[in-house]
Amino acid sequence: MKLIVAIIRPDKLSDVLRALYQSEVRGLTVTRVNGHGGETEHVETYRGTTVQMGFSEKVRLEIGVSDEFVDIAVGAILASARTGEVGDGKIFVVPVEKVYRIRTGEEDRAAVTPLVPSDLFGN
Amino acid sequence: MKLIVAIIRPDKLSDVLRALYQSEVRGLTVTRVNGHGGETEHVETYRGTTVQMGFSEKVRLEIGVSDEFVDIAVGAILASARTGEVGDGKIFVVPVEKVYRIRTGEEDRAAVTPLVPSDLFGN
Amino acid sequence: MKLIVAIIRPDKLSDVLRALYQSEVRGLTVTRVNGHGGETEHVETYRGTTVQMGFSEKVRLEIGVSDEFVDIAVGAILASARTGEVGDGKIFVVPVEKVYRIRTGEEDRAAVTPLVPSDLFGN
Amino acid sequence: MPLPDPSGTLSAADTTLMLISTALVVLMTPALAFFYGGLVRSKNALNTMMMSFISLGFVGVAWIAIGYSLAFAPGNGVVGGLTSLGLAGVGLDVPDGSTIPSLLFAVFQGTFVIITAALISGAIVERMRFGPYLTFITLWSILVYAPVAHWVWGGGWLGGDFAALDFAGGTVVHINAAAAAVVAAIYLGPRRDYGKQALLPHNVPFVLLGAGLLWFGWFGFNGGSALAANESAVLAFANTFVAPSAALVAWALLETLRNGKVTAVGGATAIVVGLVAVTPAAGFVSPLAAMAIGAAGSVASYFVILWRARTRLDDSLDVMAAHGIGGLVGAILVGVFAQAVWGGSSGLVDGNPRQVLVQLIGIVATAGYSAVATFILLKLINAVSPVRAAARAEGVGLDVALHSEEAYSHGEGAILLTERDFVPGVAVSVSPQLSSTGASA
Amino acid sequence: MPLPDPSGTLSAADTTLMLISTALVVLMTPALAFFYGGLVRSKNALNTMMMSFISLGFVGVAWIAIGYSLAFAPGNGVVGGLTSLGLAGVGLDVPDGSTIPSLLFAVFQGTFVIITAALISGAIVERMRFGPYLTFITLWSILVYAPVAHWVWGGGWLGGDFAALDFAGGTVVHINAAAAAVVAAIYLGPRRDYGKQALLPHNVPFVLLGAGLLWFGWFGFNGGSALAANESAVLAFANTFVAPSAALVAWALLETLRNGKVTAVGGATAIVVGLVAVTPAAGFVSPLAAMAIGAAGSVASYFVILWRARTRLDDSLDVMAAHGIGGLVGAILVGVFAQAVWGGSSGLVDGNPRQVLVQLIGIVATAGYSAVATFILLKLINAVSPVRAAARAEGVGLDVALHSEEAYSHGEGAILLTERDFVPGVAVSVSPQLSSTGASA
Amino acid sequence: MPLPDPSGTLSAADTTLMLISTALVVLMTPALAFFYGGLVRSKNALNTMMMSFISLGFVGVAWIAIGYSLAFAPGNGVVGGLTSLGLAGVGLDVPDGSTIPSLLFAVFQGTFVIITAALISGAIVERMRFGPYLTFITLWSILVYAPVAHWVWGGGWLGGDFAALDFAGGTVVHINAAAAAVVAAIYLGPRRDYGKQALLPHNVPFVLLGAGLLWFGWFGFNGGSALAANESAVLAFANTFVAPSAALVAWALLETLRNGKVTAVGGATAIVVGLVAVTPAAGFVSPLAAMAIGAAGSVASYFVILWRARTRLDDSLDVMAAHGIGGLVGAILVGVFAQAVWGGSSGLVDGNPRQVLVQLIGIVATAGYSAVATFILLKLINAVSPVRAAARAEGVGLDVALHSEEAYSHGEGAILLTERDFVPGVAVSVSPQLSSTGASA
Ligand SMILES: Nc1ncnc2c1ncn2[C@@H]1O[C@H](COP(=O)(O)OP(=O)(O)O)[C@@H](O)[C@H]1O
Ligand SMILES: Nc1ncnc2c1ncn2[C@@H]1O[C@H](COP(=O)(O)OP(=O)(O)O)[C@@H](O)[C@H]1O
Ligand SMILES: Nc1ncnc2c1ncn2[C@@H]1O[C@H](COP(=O)(O)OP(=O)(O)O)[C@@H](O)[C@H]1O
Repeated sequence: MKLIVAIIRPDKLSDVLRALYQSEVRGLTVTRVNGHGGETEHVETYRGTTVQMGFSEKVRLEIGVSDEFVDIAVGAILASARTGEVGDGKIFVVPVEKVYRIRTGEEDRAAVTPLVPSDLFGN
Repeated sequence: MKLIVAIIRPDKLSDVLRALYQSEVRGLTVTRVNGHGGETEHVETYRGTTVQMGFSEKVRLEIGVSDEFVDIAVGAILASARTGEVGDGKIFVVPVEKVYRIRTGEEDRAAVTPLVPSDLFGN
Repeated sequence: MKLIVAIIRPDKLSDVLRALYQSEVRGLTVTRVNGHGGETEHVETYRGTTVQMGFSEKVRLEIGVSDEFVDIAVGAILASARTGEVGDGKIFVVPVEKVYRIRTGEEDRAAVTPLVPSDLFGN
Repeated sequence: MPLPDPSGTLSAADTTLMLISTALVVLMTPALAFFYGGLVRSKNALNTMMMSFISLGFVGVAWIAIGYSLAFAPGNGVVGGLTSLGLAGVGLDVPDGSTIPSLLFAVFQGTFVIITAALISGAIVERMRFGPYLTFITLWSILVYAPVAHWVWGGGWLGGDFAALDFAGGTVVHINAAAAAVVAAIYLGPRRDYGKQALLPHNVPFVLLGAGLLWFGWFGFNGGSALAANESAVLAFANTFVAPSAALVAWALLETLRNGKVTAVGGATAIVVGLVAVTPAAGFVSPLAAMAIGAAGSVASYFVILWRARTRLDDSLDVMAAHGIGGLVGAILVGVFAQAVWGGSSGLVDGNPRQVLVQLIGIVATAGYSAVATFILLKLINAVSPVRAAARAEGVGLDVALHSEEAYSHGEGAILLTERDFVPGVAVSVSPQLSSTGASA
Repeated sequence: MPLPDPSGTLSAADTTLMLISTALVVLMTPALAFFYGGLVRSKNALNTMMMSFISLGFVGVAWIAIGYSLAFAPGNGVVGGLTSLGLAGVGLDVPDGSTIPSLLFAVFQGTFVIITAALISGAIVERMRFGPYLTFITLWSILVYAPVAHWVWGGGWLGGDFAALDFAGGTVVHINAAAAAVVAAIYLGPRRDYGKQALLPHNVPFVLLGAGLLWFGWFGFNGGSALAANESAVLAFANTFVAPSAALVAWALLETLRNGKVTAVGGATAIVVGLVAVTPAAGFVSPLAAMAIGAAGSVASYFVILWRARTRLDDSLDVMAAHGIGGLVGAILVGVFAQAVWGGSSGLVDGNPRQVLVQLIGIVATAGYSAVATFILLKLINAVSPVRAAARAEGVGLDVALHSEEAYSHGEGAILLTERDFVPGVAVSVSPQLSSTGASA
Repeated sequence: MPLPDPSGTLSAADTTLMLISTALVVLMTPALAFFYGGLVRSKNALNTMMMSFISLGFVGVAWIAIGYSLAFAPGNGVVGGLTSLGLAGVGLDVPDGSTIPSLLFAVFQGTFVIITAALISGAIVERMRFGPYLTFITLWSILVYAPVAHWVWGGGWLGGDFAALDFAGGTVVHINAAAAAVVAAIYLGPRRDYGKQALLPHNVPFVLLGAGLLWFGWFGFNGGSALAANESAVLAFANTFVAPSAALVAWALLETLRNGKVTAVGGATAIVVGLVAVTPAAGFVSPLAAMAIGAAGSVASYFVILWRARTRLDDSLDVMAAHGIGGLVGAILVGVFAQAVWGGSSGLVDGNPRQVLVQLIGIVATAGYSAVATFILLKLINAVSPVRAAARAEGVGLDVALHSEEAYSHGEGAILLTERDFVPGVAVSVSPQLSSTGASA
């Protein structure tokens, strides 16, 4: 099991979600974050005060996957989040020892394996 | 040392905090996140524009624990965060190589071991 | 490769950024989070309702570094984020299996190695 | 005050005051939307605000269609007649004894019923279905507000010789709304997480904005109730200025004594309570008496709010404590402090203890009728369509569940549906990309 | 209405009404800023708001300097003269036949041109450079608004014997602005992510606040257009109250029928549409007719908005649907419902079908002139300096890109630049710590 | 202006104007709360807003109790008498020579002192304890504002034959408040992170809202200062419209020249500065002169703000630059541009250079007295209870530390305390679950 942590541009989120969906990667969590990297910084002015903004808005994805999905997911993100300009972001692949699905207590693979559609419509 | 990352429902946060407290797990960090999983999506309408909202609000807990507390903490979360409906969330247990308490520089176990109450009242 | 996750006080962020910069650590992602630890809790009152606020505002830093930078970065954070009062926060060092730079597809060390300035000005 | 004989002369100055006052009272309903909307959680902000805004539509139209006639057309002691349905005969003529066109009087009064109906919503936020709410306030404005307005101002039994004093609506507006609010809160039951979770105001600046705009609009509410730019209007304006001032001071001192801290939500509440308390008295009592009334209302409301929060009565935004208790204090104290020299008939301090009794009768009659009628109305509506929102709707928030909107949206993860994608009711199965994710995740 | 002979007598009451009305219309432009500002994404909130606010500066000054003269100084049927440039001769005297000083008339009219110019911005938010926008609305106010105002109100060909009815600006303000808005939206082209991403309102409470304040200010807009505290003003106020009520009801019923849900953005829109529709008719038709006009405008706008959203026409905040269609419905229906007994000349219901034709001519002339002139103006400005923002600016948001500000800022990661650090234009290379990080990261 | 002999006749029109003007000025204090509140960090938003709101309570009550008498009751050249304490003798009679009841005059003036005291807070936000602040502005309103108002308007030495021109309070309100603000900022010292961290406005839309509502309210402030619906009021309204327009244009051009960008915070500031600058001149100068004054104030304030931000003077929201410099420019230029033909006495352009000197004397006397008295007051208050908030309170923010509230709350992690749990002062030790976590974590 791995946790894929990806920092991407907010305006690429839709594209990345679509790419992940097409790669059959299901389930993820996103956070609004601020990133600092090689991006050009901008200056803001509020009356007498001038400040330099060192951060750009980013979105952080966190995706738990079973091992065979790691390369697929990473590939999907790499392909869909790229613009080629500085600031496209990073992907980190972190090892995970255990995963649980809270609803059922299922563990590991079973915890991140998608529901089959019928399960959902049962709800 | 492990880092427990749990994605739960916002309205279960109080219950989870209580359960963790009763399991003597101390110290955690929470983040407001958006999750995408098997939850039913809802449609929003703004004048002529209709959109489908693929995310639900979730809360992300991050809890650094020493190894013997992992099962206790996971158990507490599993028990208290469950509603049985799709969308209850996931728990990831991530290995940690080193932990530091910034205030003292203490490392690892000592860094996540709770203060004794008297320490606090000394402040 | 390691991911350094640090929870610090918001008003220490500027100092920490400066210290990291001086240690030549480049690139990081920050998130606004709420922390619960040994901090004194405060009570809020809204008309008849009295509540106890168990969380304090914190900032979470996430810094991907190559192995030789771990101690440097941790040292910089420890030195610059400390006030000595309860609530200074924690640092977790998490192993990472793989890092990608989305813009170029570069991996691992290359993915977190800073641009040389000329690269930037080329943009 | 039925206004039949069109032989009056228009006073341009009185007309100007009444026109501006009308506009000011219209503003009070959006102001209330912010006062209430800031106090709820963000997931219910729009629903709460719309509970006020929608009154500007449905209750306004109902007033023009029916309510005005029931309140002000000639009738008996209990209710007005049907001769002015659809504002029939209400035009630009100035009735005998008045100085403004009857149409202006009708719309000025229309602004009152709108805010009164909206006030009720504070007791039942975060849990009522919108259609039933809409139906409820519309019917309530016709069946409860109109008759009560008739009793006091339209030639009914409480006005005239009986002479209950209610300058701008302490009884008709505030006690009336508060009685309905309590019944509605009980009938609907508490929010599902009431008493378990902390339900905190999501935007206190909005609460302050609402209080500020309410105060501003209230000058039209009280001042315009003089119906002319005369000494009575001046007194009403002055008292609308000093009473909330005194209420704010009293509240701040109380909070300081008890907690050592003055709160913003408390301050905003104090302003509203001071305004409520002075409403029935505005044109009848001296400024010092108005300050006393404001301060007394403030103290009374303060303790009732504290008490209420410890009960199972989820009068969520304390309509009863603010408008009921504030209105009660004002309606009784106007019977105490009214002085002929300030334009009122004589109250207790002028040697007329009977007036206090008259006031009490007015209060009891209004509150009683409003409570009973509200209960029956809700029961009837509930029989047709449930008034209470489903647990799931309450959980995700009424904005998304009942209005398909969010108050504050970042647009992240929102997938634009084009005409092809969108089949209402089967949303889950149609969106090509992400929604199918949903279906199979 | 050229006002030359200073032999009138000041009416204190009329003057009071007009003073307050002026203040009310001034408030409408900030109100519009919130109505529009809430509807865009937060990264463009300030730019959108400033598109309205800046009109209070540049268009206001242009009106005093030139516009007033072109609109109201004696001229020919097409445009006024230059005798009142810089308000020359416009002072505290009361012109013959009037009851208020000519200066008051001039500033009251000035508040109209400011809001009219600001209305256009709704069609072109989130993508226009600020300098060209500023230039555009300033020139537009002089070259388009002033002549059109002259046609209808300043003694030009549409008023006088021709007698197009436009009480408070259905044609001059709303159709005029909407025609310009459509042309501007087409000329600029859609936002780069229009039709691809969901572009959602970032703050719906602000939209409601804007709608509430607009309604409040509109009482001055319509009521003040009577220019005196008389029956006409009363009717205009009353209709400004009942028409949006009816529009809100109509919209809510439509939404309920079609989606089962009443939306807050819809409700706010309905209020504005009702106000727009009644504007040309306010002082000419009965309250029931005003309600019909409000409801008709609401229904028409509703369907046009639905249709527009499916096209490639990125009239982003639906200026055309709200102000164009609303204004159209009002301008035609005033020709239908105007009645001599309510103060208008006779319309269709009074047996004068010609009036509808007259109205149509007024609409076509205004929309046509405005559209053509807007196109030429934008073309000229674009030749000097591009009107469209760069892709990168659109991406990061116009607030940061064009104003160096953020609407909501946490201050995290903001490095204070002291005088030494700061060399404008070379920002990247100077900040001692973090910015150099930027340079080498 | 002491108003003794009750033989005047009430003018309904004048009364209407003054009533509405009073309501408008009341609105200015909430407006200021938003202007200031948007400019601070969110952790201090409520405290900053409450610094304005609380003035509506304490300063209002102090004015009724004492201030009015010290300002307007017959006295000597320096201060009024004590005959009108508690508004004694101030009722609905119309004094000889006036056309409005003396009570109306008293409350209209009361709205002025409230906003003046609140203005000071802008210099000392984010670091002052609330109790001492409250005490300070209350005493200041009695001991500083009332005498100064007496000097200029109440029959004191600056008015009458000496004839300093101050139409609506350039000196009494703005210079007075700004002098106090500077002294208070110096006395309290800068915020602990001033000059180290970037302290950014947390909600610029609120700043714009505040500016918009301030402009609206200011029509009552300046227009109402004519005390009658006459030519003077018309001129004051017109100038209140054109001066901020010109100020906004001047500021936007300056910003464009210097940075190529027009900012929203700058625009909002320009509006306020234009309003301040025209305040002393509103009823005395031509509209073109008013525009010149607005623009001049704008330019002067712009550069002073730039300069101030580089100093250690933490006049946090630039009260000195906006109100001091704006007021100074206006107070001097009214001495230049006042013309008898526009209703003022003659200024420099009318051949009376002495007037400029008179203006300067008024400015120096007011600023000097205000500065010294403010210093003494703060020193005395500080001796009783420290005026400066603790470092820890400044760190977590004054909203939580001093008011136990948050402006924007999500409710996460908030544990509801029931009566049993809650022992004030020992909070840490009582909550059964989470708080004990706190105690032992
Ligand atoms: N070492 C790092 N650790 C964590 N996040 C990083 C790191 N480096 C970059 N980021 C994140 O990635 C974003 C883009 O990175 P940057 O280095 O500017 O671009 P690029 O990857 O195109 O060279 C940053 O804004 C930041 O959020
Ligand atoms: N693979 C995953 N990686 C990260 N977060 C996930 C993953 N799957 C689900 N989540 C998070 O858990 C939440 C609930 O998951 P979901 O699969 O819908 O429910 P359930 O666990 O009940 O089947 C999601 O909203 C998302 O935040
Ligand atoms: N075990 C933990 N796991 C994750 N975050 C923690 C943990 N313990 C503390 N934190 C974070 O660190 C912050 C400060 O911790 P705390 O224990 O109060 O202070 P100190 O480290 O000074 O003893 C908390 O607010 C929380 O955000």
